[in-house]
Amino acid sequence: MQTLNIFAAQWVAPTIDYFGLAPELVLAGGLCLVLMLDLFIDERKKWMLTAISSFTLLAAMVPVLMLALSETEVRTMFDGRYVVDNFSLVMKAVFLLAGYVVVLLSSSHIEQGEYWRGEYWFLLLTSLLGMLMMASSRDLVSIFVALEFLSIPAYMLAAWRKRDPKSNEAGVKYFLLGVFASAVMLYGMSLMYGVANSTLLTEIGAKFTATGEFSAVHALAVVFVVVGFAFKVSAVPFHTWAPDTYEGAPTPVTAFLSVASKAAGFVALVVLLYTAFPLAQDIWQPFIWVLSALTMTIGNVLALKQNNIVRMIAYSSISQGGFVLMPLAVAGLAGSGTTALRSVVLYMIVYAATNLGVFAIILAVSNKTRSGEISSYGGLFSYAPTLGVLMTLFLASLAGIPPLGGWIAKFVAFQSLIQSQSTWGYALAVVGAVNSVVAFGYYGNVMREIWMRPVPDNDTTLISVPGSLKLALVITAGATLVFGILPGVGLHFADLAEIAGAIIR
Amino acid sequence: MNLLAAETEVLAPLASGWFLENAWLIPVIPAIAFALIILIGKRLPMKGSELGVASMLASLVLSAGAAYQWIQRVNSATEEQFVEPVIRSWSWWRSGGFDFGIGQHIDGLSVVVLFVVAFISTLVQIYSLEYLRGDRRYTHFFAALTLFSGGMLAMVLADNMILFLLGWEVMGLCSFMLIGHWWEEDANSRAALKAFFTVRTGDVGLLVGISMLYFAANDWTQENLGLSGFSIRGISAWALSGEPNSTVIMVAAIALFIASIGKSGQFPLHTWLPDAMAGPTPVSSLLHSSTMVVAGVFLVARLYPVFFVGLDILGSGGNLIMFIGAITIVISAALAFVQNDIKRVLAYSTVSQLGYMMLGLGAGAWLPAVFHIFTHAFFKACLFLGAGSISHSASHHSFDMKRDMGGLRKVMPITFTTWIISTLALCGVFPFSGFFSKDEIIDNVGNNGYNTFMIVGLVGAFMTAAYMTRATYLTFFGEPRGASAGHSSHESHDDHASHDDHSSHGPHESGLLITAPLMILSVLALGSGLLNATPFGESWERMKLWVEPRAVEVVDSTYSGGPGESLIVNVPSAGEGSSKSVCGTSTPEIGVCYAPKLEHAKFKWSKAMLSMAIVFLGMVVSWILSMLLFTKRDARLVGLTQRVKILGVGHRFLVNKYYLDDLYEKVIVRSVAYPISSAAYWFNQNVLDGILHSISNLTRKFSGWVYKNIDQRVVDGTVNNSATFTKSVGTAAQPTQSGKVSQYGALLFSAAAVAALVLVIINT
Amino acid sequence: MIAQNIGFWIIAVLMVVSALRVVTTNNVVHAALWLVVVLAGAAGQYILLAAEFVAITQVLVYIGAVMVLFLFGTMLTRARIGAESDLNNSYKKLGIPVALVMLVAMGLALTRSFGDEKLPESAKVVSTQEVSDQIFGPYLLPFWALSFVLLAAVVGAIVLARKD
Amino acid sequence: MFVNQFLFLAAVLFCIGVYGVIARKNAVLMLMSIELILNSVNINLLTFAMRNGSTDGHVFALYIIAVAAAEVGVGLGLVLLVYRNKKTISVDELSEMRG
Amino acid sequence: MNMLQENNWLLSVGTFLPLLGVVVLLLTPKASDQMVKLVALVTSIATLAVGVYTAFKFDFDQAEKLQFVADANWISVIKSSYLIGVDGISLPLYLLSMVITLLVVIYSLDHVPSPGKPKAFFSLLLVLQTGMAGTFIAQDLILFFVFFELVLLPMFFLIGVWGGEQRQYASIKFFLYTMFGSALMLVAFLALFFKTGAESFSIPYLIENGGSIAKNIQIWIFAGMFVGFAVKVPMFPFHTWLPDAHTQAPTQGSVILAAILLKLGTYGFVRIALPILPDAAREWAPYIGGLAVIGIIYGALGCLAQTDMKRLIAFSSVAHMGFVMLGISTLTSFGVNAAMFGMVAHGLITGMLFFIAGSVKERYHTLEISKLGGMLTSMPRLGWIFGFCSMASLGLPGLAGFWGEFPAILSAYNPAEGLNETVFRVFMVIAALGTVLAAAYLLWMFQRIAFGTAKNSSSHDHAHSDDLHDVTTFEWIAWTPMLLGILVLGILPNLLFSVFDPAVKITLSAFGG
Repeated sequence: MQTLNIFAAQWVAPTIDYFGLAPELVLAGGLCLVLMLDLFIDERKKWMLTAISSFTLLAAMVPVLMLALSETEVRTMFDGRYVVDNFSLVMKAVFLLAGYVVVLLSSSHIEQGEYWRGEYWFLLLTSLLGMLMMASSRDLVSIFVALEFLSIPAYMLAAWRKRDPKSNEAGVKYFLLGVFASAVMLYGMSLMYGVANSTLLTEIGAKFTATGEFSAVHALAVVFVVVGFAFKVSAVPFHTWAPDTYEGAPTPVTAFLSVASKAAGFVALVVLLYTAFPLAQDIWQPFIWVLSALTMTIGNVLALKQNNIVRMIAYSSISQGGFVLMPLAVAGLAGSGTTALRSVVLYMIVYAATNLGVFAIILAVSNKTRSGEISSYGGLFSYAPTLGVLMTLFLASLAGIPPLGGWIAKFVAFQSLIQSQSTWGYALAVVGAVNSVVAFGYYGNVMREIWMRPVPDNDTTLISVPGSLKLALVITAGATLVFGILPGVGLHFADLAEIAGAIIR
Repeated sequence: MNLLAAETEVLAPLASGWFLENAWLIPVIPAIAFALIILIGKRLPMKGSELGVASMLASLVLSAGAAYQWIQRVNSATEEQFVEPVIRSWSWWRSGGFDFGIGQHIDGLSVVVLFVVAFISTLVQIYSLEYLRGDRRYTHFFAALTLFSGGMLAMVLADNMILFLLGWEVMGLCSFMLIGHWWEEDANSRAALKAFFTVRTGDVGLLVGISMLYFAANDWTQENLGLSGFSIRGISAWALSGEPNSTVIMVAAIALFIASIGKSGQFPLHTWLPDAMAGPTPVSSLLHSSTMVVAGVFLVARLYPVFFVGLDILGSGGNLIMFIGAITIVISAALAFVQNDIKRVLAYSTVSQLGYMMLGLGAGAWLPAVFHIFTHAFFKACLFLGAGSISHSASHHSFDMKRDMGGLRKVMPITFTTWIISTLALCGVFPFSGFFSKDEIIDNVGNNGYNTFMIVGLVGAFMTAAYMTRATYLTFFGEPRGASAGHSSHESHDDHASHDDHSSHGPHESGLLITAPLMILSVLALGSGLLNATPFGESWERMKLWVEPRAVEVVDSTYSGGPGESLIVNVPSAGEGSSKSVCGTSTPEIGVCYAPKLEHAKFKWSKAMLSMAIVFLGMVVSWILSMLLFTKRDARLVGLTQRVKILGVGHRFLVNKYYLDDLYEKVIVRSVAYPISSAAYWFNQNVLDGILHSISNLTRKFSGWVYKNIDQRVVDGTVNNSATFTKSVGTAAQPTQSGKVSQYGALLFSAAAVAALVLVIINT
Repeated sequence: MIAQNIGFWIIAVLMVVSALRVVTTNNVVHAALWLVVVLAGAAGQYILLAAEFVAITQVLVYIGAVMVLFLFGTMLTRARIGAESDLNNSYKKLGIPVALVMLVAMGLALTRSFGDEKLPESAKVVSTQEVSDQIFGPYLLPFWALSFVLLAAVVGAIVLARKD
Repeated sequence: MFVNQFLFLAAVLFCIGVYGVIARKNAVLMLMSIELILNSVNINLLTFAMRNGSTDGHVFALYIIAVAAAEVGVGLGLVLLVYRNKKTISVDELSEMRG
Repeated sequence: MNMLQENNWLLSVGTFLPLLGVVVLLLTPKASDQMVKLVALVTSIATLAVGVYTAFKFDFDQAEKLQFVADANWISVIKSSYLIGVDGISLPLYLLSMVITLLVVIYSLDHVPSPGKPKAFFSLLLVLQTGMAGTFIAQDLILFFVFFELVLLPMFFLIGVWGGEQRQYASIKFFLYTMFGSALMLVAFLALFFKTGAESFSIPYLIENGGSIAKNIQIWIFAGMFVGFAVKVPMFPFHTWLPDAHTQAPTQGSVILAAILLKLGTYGFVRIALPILPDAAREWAPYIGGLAVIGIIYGALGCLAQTDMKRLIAFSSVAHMGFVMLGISTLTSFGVNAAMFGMVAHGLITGMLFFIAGSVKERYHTLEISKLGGMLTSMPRLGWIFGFCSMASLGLPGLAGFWGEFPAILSAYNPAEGLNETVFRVFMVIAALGTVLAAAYLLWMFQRIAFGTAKNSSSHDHAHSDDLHDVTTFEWIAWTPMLLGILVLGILPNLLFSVFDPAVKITLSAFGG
């Protein structure tokens, strides 16, 4: 098909399974609607855009569910360049729900600044559409385009508070480093295309298998491609943008970046590792091992030093990324593939719920304190016990303390590491174990502020939490608890997530 | 329970009886009484003391009954027949195949000590009714006293080492409470702490010893006797079976002996005893006569086979027990010389007498040693109670002989008489009880071939006579001084202020509640020796008949059944060859041996006369010296006219006389007697006690050091440093997060480049 | 082939020199012009590689549109038309080793993998039709996606760049 | 023609671009350096397309060009934004957040 | 291992009832303190009632079998199930946790520590109770781990919010330490899971199959568990969180910490580490024993150096848990029985001592030993209770402490087959010396605090003469059961031993009894 067909003059229209594309189509329709309506509706009615955005996201969930329930397990389009399998459906659901929560988080926030609301929703939905595309892309070109699709709106959203130099800085840094990373990744992809003579992941996988031995170019290609996504998941040392961007960007955008964007990076990474070069494990396993260990450690030790809550959460999410990467470091070993995938997916699900919850609290609290300092959380428990307890729950979940969601995610990650029964796996597990302790250092520090420190300036005016934030809190807290107490729920979805055509198991 | 009963009946049925079978009630009654006193004592008309006295009386009755029935039992046996102890045991708890029993082991030894303990305790409690009347912790006192006796009784009839340990420790606890009874004063609480702690140090030996014996003996005892390795009976039989590894049993015996040393205040752990005099006098009396300190001796007597084999008793050249005993006799007797506190004199005397018991046990004179426990209890209790009586009624709670006593023989006739009787008994004057026991010990030590130790014993006897004479003289003769003379200017020793009314009355005889026990005890001090009056022939040696275990038990080889399954044990070297079996020459081929066969010295009047002479010499010398020293010195204090009256000579002469006195005191006494005693005392206070204190100080300092440097700096420091380290890693990593995009880019590209280079090189 | 080779080497040298000037010149406008040379050179190379449609697109999009954007950017940010001294930062020294390491890594990999492999002698020029068949066949979805990307970029860039 | 002569040209361009983005602090110049990198990628892709005899490389290269245009647009938008707030386009000045 | 499944709802009810109480508590209005206290009290009483009923239904003749076993689907994907049950080892500890919680709640009715917030305080206590009880009934490693960790947060807050001056440092330290241990423990659990064929996390299953793991791997897995449990015990040198946590914790926290939380570690050794990894246990035993006796001596030395009453008691825990670990390290059922008994005894005694320390603090406003004194004159009852507990703590026969201590020492003389006897005998002697030191520090403390005359003059700044009241009613109610327990278990140790013994025997069957 892909070989040069000199006499194939006849163009045949590709068959498109529109049902399979339905979530993307709904979302695309929604975002066009938002963009259009923004032009025509009155300033006072702009709240409708919020409603439409959230409705669009929920509406897009419907086809996702239908596809999940439909009998066709795997839908393949464009010669396998676009695949709707269970993995992509689970991830799409995660993106959509995370997007929905982000909309909830944003809705009250963007009322306050001079936000370009219509464009904000438009870009948010566009980025989400890119993520949906990423979940199904099984081709270098699609992946590249999807990556830019989800990134370019995000670059701009990061800079969305136009008057705030910090926000500008966040956007520029994110943009420049994002471009650097995608340039490196592209170089890698070009080499990959060169050696495999195809952009289709499954064929690349087959070629990488066929040659058996790997030449230096294979190594270079794999490393460069992984670097591109390591940037996206903010793995050390490609993480440098993350703290600055997270701190500077508007808080809901930060929530979006730290959850959805990161998840998208992992989706692509996993897909590439599992279908494109699974057998190049000797190349990427050590690389990811080092990345994972560095990410956890550096993320943690730097988080310990932070005074700003968002920046701390940024480092925290870097280190969490290290935990997600952990099982991938042994994913290529026999028998570890499935559990590693399960672990990554579960971790993303749980992490999304928990981290969004944290941001919901941050938004609620900053409504009152107007400060990002951790010390502004002093005595939160005494005047806003519910927020205090919920924040404690979220932080404890991030720290991996049972019976909250985070623990099962960490547990499964450790499980797949140890399942490999390899020295590297054990070693990384120990590194992870130590890091999970260090992590409590900063999570505990916030808890300490909330519970044990006095209220700064004795300002105990109550915090009014907007309804949308309340809803977001209910969703995230409920998910965090359910995933922890009944881990089977999360694991069920994670287990469903099987990548069609994945070579490693 | 009575494993061998079935088989022994074949020989002759031994008499038993209710009191023997239910002897376990004896400690249980005081224990219950203790609980009752604690719970409801304060609400009773006599503040709970009646419960204590009643329980002790009940125990006494039971003990007496048991003793009576034991005698019957012994009489029902044939001459050579082993008198089966009355053992009853119940399973207390089980764990991991270990069966911890609880039960009674009644044999001659227990019966004697039970009776003594119950008897003395009863008298002491009666005495305390008066002595502590009005004390603010009257009820607590009786509770503790009762539990104390209960503990001792439990220990005495314990059938296994765990129960034994329990009684032992309960006593330790009660001694802490009793010695520290007036804990408001720092010295008292310190003394209590010291007593408990010193004894507890020795207890390590007990723990270790019990553990070792258990594991060494358990297999053997389970297999052959169906008893646990804690069982005293089992351990005894095992020790004599020839089975034990000689090192194990030696180490175990030494370990146990360390416990004895601590408990019985033997050298070098005796320093707690004099300090323990801080407690109320009845406590001292009980502590030093029949309980607590006797426990150590009792331990040795109880597990005699273990010590016999482990320390090679009867071996040539002496053994650890004898050495310790002998050293203790001399050292503590010497210390008794330089004490001014009457109770301290008695305390050192007790230590010294315990040394005799140890010496006897170590030298194979088991029966005389046990007998000495018996007699010593009476006269020493009497002496202590006498001292208490003096302080209570005459010296305004002072025990200082030099300052507050003197010439009391007239005002306190009963106390004086009983004191004299007991003193004579203590000194071992014929026909007082001490003679029959102490002399027996010395005699047997010599008889068993330890002539050096016999001489030590005699020296001890001389010293005993001497210091007791000194004490007697100071207390009852001469002129009244200080409080006894009616002066009450000095500070009261025991500040239980409710007694202050006595001071107005001056010295007087104590009330009946105090004197009655004294009298009873003095009668026994006089007469109890007759129970084993060797000089009068075999038929007088009742104690030997009743108490001394017969060496061997004959086992019918046809016996089978019972949990022990096989009781057929080959006793090694039984009567074969020239080597002397521990079970004696008449050991049959098959059997279990529970006690070593011991020889008894033939009584010889010549030897007795020799020791008597020594005792008298000691008394006389001491008397003269005391007269010269204390009366004269004292006269100087009273005033000129009085001196003239007494001596009827001129002033200059008197002055010269004083020179002589000084000469006497300074040159003769101080250069001869004092240096030795003082040196001993100095050694005692500075070296032994000093070691003890410095050990405790050192431990404290060391622990402080460990805490500061090891725990806080190293161990905790590691923890805190790891936190600091983590943070400093963060600090080190922070520059990478400079905020400069170019630097971020450089990092990104360089990381990619390095990773690529490494992996490219590796993968080609 | 020789002619092509000569062409390649001339263009290649030109491109490398121009690229070096892009990253070293002290004048922003000069840099943009040097970049034009590089981009044009690249277009030439594409032709050598039988990719005429890409080459044309390169000229149209890059030299035509992107360069204009750059120049506008330069103007709008009121950069001096002339030499500036502070275009480089303190990490300049870091750049050389990083670039060299990267070059070594790439060079090693390329040498080892492709060695002296030659391009096919008789490569047919890829026609625009073939490219468009591919774009509207299997690569249709990314094409749609690109339209959203461009739309988003336009909308976002306008919002960000406009004064308000 | 050797495959490597094109690939090496691309590699050199790539590295020059890398040097450029590290050494430059003017945002516009950084963007230009990025274009160098992207062009090197395109050379690579087309080289391989010729070597492998496929057209996928061409498509890929076209998409890259399109995306690059979008990126430059966004990038210049951001540069203008920064310039408006800070009156400079030196990215070194953008280091308010660090550590 | 066969299991009895009747009444399998009992344990779940007993464990999760407190959580129901928490829910009710959360719904009660914040202002009504009385209501909050009532709910907490009722919940803990009801929990204990369920516990007592469980004990009543427990078949003591088959104490070696798991009873009331419930096995429900939980995380089937990772083959972990909700498998719970009790046997002779866990039942007493399970009940102990309920009793202690109830007593603590009773005590707290009158003593909610500063800064108040009874609602949060009681909620945390009840959550803690669920975690503790759950740990003892869990028969699945993952479930065990979840419960094991569940106690962390409540305790963290109890210390951190209601604690003393250094509470924040102490609470973080406590948390980090424990987490460090449990993280490694989790790794060990997972390794165990895979090395036994990745079939199940159920403890009975692992006991059957764990022995077949190669020895050198066992040793590593054991190492992970060792760190996890040893931190909790705490064993030297992982003990330094303990003095800080205890000193800073509120009375209730200290009591629960001493009485139950420390037992989670030792329980883990007995329940999990030893039976599943017998070969590794044999290799590790001498080191555990060595650390245990170091702990005994070291704890005692630490005590002697203290000037703070509570800190002293805390260090004494290190020493006492040393005895427990010594018993465990012998790998004999006798030693482990002793250890189990020691756990319960230490729980009661040290718990009581912490109660007393709390009351002392409340009355004197200081715990500096040098500033205390004459407690027996000012508060005779409290003083005597203190004396009683000190005596029990130093291992006086006839009181509960002795039966944990002495058999542990005894067992060290004859460790299980394959262990070096000489080494353990040396341990025995050292441990025996430890009893002397125990006597030294406890009596020294008692002497300085209880004896002598009251030193009122030393702390004029607090007009606390009114505070020096004797034991209050709430204190009596809370303390009497513990005091009785100390006494009764001292006199009738078989009450516990008969329950432990069969289960321990089964557990240690891999070591030949």
